[in-house]
Amino acid sequence: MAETLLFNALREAIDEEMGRDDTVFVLGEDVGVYGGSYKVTKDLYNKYGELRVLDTPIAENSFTGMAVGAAMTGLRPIIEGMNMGFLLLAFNQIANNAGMLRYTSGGNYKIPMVIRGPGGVGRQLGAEHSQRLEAYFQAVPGLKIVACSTPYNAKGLLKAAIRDDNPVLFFEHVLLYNLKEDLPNHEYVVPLDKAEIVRSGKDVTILTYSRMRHHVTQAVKGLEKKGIDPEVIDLISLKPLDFDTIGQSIKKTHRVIIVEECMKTGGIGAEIIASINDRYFDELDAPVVRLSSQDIPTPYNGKLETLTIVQPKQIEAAVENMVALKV
Amino acid sequence: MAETLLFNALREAIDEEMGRDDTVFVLGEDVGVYGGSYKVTKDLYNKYGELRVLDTPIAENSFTGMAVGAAMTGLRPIIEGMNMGFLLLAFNQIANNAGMLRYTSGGNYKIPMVIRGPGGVGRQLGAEHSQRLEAYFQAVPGLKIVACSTPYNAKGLLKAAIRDDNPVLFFEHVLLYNLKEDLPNHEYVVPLDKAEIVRSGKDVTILTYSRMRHHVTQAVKGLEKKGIDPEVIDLISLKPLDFDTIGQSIKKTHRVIIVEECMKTGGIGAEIIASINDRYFDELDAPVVRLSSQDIPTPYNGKLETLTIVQPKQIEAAVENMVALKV
Amino acid sequence: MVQERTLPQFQAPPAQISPEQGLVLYEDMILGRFFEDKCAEMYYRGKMFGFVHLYNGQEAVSSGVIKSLRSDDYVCSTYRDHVHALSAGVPAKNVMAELFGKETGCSKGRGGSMHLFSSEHNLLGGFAFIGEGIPVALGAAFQSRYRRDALGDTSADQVTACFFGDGTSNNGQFFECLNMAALWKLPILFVVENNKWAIGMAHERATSQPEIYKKASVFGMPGIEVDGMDVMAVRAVAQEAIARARAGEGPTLIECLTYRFRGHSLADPDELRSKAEKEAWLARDPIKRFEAYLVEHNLAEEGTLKEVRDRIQTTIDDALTFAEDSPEPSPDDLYKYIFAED
Amino acid sequence: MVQERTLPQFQAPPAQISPEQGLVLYEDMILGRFFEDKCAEMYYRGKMFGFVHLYNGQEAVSSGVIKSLRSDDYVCSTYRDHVHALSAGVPAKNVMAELFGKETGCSKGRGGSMHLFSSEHNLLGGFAFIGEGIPVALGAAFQSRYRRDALGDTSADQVTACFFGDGTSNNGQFFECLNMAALWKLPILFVVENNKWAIGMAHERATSQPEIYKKASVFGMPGIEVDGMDVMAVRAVAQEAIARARAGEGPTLIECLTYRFRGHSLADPDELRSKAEKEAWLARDPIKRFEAYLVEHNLAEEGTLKEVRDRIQTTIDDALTFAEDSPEPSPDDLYKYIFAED
Ligand SMILES: Cc1ncc(C[n+]2csc(CCOP(=O)(O)OP(=O)(O)O)c2C)c(N)n1
Ligand SMILES: Cc1ncc(C[n+]2csc(CCOP(=O)(O)OP(=O)(O)O)c2C)c(N)n1
Ligand SMILES: [Mg+2]
Ligand SMILES: [Mg+2]
Repeated sequence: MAETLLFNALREAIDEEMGRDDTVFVLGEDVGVYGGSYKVTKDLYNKYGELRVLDTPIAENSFTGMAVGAAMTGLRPIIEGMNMGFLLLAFNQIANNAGMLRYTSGGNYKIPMVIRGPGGVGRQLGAEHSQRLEAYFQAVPGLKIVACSTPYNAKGLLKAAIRDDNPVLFFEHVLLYNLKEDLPNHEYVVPLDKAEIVRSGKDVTILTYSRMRHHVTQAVKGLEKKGIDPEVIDLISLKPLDFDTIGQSIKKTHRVIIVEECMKTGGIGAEIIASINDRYFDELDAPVVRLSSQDIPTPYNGKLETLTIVQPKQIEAAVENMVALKV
Repeated sequence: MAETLLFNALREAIDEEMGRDDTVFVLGEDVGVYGGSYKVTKDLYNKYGELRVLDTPIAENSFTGMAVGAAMTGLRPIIEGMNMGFLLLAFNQIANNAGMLRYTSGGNYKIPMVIRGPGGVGRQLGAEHSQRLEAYFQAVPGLKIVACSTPYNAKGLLKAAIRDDNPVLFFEHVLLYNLKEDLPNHEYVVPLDKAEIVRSGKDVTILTYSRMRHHVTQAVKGLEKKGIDPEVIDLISLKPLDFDTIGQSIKKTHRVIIVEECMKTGGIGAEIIASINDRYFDELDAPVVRLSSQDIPTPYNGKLETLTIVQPKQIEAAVENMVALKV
Repeated sequence: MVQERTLPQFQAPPAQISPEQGLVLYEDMILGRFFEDKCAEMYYRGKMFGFVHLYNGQEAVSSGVIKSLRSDDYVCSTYRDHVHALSAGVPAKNVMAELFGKETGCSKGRGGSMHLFSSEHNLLGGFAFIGEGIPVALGAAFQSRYRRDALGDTSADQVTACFFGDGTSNNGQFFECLNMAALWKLPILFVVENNKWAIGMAHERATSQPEIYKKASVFGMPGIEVDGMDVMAVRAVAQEAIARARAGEGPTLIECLTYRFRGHSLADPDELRSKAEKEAWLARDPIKRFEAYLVEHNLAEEGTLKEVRDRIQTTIDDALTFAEDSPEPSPDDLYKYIFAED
Repeated sequence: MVQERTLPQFQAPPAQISPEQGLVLYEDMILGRFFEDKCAEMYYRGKMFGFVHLYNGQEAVSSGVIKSLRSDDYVCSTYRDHVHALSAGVPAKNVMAELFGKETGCSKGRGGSMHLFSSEHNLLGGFAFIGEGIPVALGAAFQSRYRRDALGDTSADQVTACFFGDGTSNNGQFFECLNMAALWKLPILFVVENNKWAIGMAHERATSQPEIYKKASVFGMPGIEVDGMDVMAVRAVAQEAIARARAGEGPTLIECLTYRFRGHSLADPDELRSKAEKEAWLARDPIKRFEAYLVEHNLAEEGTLKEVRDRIQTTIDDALTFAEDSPEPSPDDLYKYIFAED
């Protein structure tokens, strides 16, 4: 076991996969000589050379399309979005080509590629650097969308994403890179499509992902003291959603709270509620509660920013409220 | 009253608004000399000249950003997306600048602009020309999203959108341009934020928009014969949703069916169901039924394409089924 | 109408080509022409749907470039892709079947006219959106270099030919990719088919500098202007660029001055191009011109050429029968091909 | 390190500038420098957050260009925008307050360092994403032409100055906008601040042709290279370009060779740039150089310059006090400014 920071866990995943399969390569802005803005590719340039750790010009749309072409012809690119928000400039390549080309080509090509990097609301980074693209991309067919949240799952999921033969949007969170955890010394892979039960419980199901998992964990401490026993599920896979795990939990608790960092309108939570409505309407004892970020561009001011995203206290209150209504 | 084709109704709206306010101008590919791919700007080039009906190079991201800059400095641009799908290339300008800039600038600038053009699934146009961008854009803060469906509302809504001081994404449907309707001779404007009650009824609320309104209308004919009395609401405003109108209907019928052309995952219907869950959970007698397109890129083959989008028969069956369960 | 650009002169010495090679080119151009004529017929008879963009008039470009490639090289096209696919070796019957949306189509009926693909023939697409194929082609070219220089596979000397139009050369992806291709010396040909129009937009109204080949200069890349109505000229230029690319000397931008003999798509009323302009270019029909060249230089006799035309007519007729008789995709397969595992 | 480009020589005759104008430039450069130094101090003392990109070293560009504009002209910047905002006339206290996220900030505390706006000063932004400001600037320039030529307002001769970096000149929006600006003869200056680096990416590693000003040529636009460490040189070039733009003669691309004296942002460890390179450029400090010029040509005495520095120091101190004392935005206003009506 070795105590590992999340960014290093990601680095290990990339390093191991590049060692294992020489068609795997990384491209993006400052991934090479600079070692990546958050050091996820540190020193890999020296180890693997300038073609396998390719520093690109600032041309997101074209280097993303280039990765699609490389994937179609047998390589396995990993794109680092220096900040995932910058990939808005590559929306067309991600949606039409990474996402849809396999289908439109009638199966002629597969597109094994990973698009990864930091998303989410950081600390006063301003609106454009505080995006939660999962909401914008979730409707695109053909994409898998994954969000990691701990060093352990970050490493195992990234390895799985690199091995997957499909395009995977892989979200890291700008405020989680320095999380620490003991990681196994042996190799492991975490499946992309399985939600993680963070805490088993019976009173209410809390569905969350990425950084909000940690806000939930904080809230749970307070709730436990009050004798409340929530089940916490980290979705991991934002598309497709793991409704085996989610459904089992709902059948047990009959109450759901979603805690997400994306904006409310058209967010991941919206799709979850709609899917629960489709599948488990009769299991619900109460409306699902949706705790999302405010529907606004993230303000720079620290206090407004804090108000914009869901805080542990709000989660605690929402759970308490829901449980109280049960009685 | 004059019988008017939908594309001409849009043309009249633009012509009238350009006549009324000389800061209004149109830009896009082939809007000028060619008169627009669907003839929505036919002859306006001759009437208003090359600056007010500006033919642009094929550079969606930049001409959209240019429109943002023009709007910030006092003009009122109308962008025609020759096909709305092409605006995926302008996603960054639409989201970060059209949508968010006013907020991020702390109110320094307003951005009165309309982005309009044909969306939706046409007849065997292939995946990329059959997009339903409303799902991709609904989470962007600061945008209004509107879908027109008849010559009457197309004209009145477009006039309202042009007069609105905010960025409006305005969806037309590629298969509705030749709809005919008698339009009033007097000037009129249709509010952007009001859903339209197409048919009053008591048994079930059908929420729909754009071309699916017409599929619903067809289904209703069959339903009426069977003595079923549905309420049909054309959402018109996809963001924000008009929950006054929707809510009143739910309180009356207690049953909701959504018929949409966008894909199921992360679509408009997902947000509607989530919002109904938030607001009217206790009013529902049954889970909301979501009839959406299949979650796939639109296949070219005509039969598969037909299977991909919701057909009137399916709507009829879903309503019948829902009403039957009531008994 | 603005002043027409003077087409660069090219005198092909007959020794440049063997009779066999001459017939390969001829057959390819005829195949392209007859195929497209059949598409037009089918469309107007209401048997083919969607947006259909024909290539008539531009055949010298597809044949001149693609027939100079090796079969393991890559081709990347646009929505005007039927003829590039044919030149790349995709059988006419599978292209025709695709246009009929059949399971036997090269994209299994899922793609249609603007989305032709064939991994077997290294045809990367069929891209319906302007410019989006350019980065994809760049990726294929990068892949060749990667295999050669990062993986040490000396046989990885494949070249990628990327086709697009004059209108597309105003799009950012064009410039971004010129830069990366030159920076990394990628084995790629950027082939601009300058047919003077982007739907209804005259090239001169869309660009501040109509000579597209010159844009290469500011990326440190050779840019060449060629008479796109002369297959021998295109071939000569392409061969040189391919040799450079294969030798690891990097990309070339080739601007082919050409013309489409039909409207932008079969739905385009084509009202803006002047009669005089159309006639001037029709007079340069690349097929007629090449026929004259072959006969004049004793590379082929008229009888042989007629045989080619007859054979190709049969190919097209067979392709049509094949397409019409082929099955539709099964409704059960609606969800097939979304993921690699399907 | 690759061979340094030779900076173009420029000998400014003293008569080019009056003592008053000289002091305006000097004051503006000092303001920029002192402001940024204060930001660094505040950031390292943990009083300022987010990504903060400083402008030290590049002052001659902002002052040389923006101080040559009229107050009704437009300025468009990037995330490295503090000094452009100051040159454009946004009071230091409102910029500082913005960096503290206060309600009195020029963007009401909503924007922060990378999103400075001031409609009052025709500052269009503050754009955090690479290249996205270029089209917006183009829109402002289009607007001027529209008012003049479509609406017949002869007073509408405003010019727009658009700033961005070397790294950004590889982005598609740069090229797309050069084309449209030249095509429509828009009154705009594209000012590239080539500081040799895009974060950790050396310019030569990102572009196949490092001389950015040359790229103008293929758009039929004048492109000019200027010593970006010499405010007189920048000013001369800017004045000419502004005059051309104002006269309706179209855009100019100006490449200013310059250098940032600090890391990319205050979070950047700045480990990649060599000591030798940094020293060579520090020796060209545009402020020191301009001081020498002013004194040498008897345009100002050292004492006057010191007075300016003292006065600006006070301005900065006041700005800081103002920023610190200003109120935070009210939580009740969280939803304000989303729509025009709010
Ligand atoms: C991103 C995008 N924008 C616009 C279009 C619509 N469109 C299709 S073809 C075309 C003109 C292209 O002209 P050119 O590049 O010269 O190629 P040509 O059709 O002449 O072969 C346009 C604007 C598109 N398909 N994709
Ligand atoms: C679209 C986009 N991609 C990437 C970034 C991250 N980024 C911020 S600054 C920068 C380098 C820009 O370099 P240059 O244009 O030379 O300007 P400089 O910072 O040197 O002033 C990068 C890559 C961004 N902000 N936006
Ligand atoms: Mg063309
Ligand atoms: Mg730079």
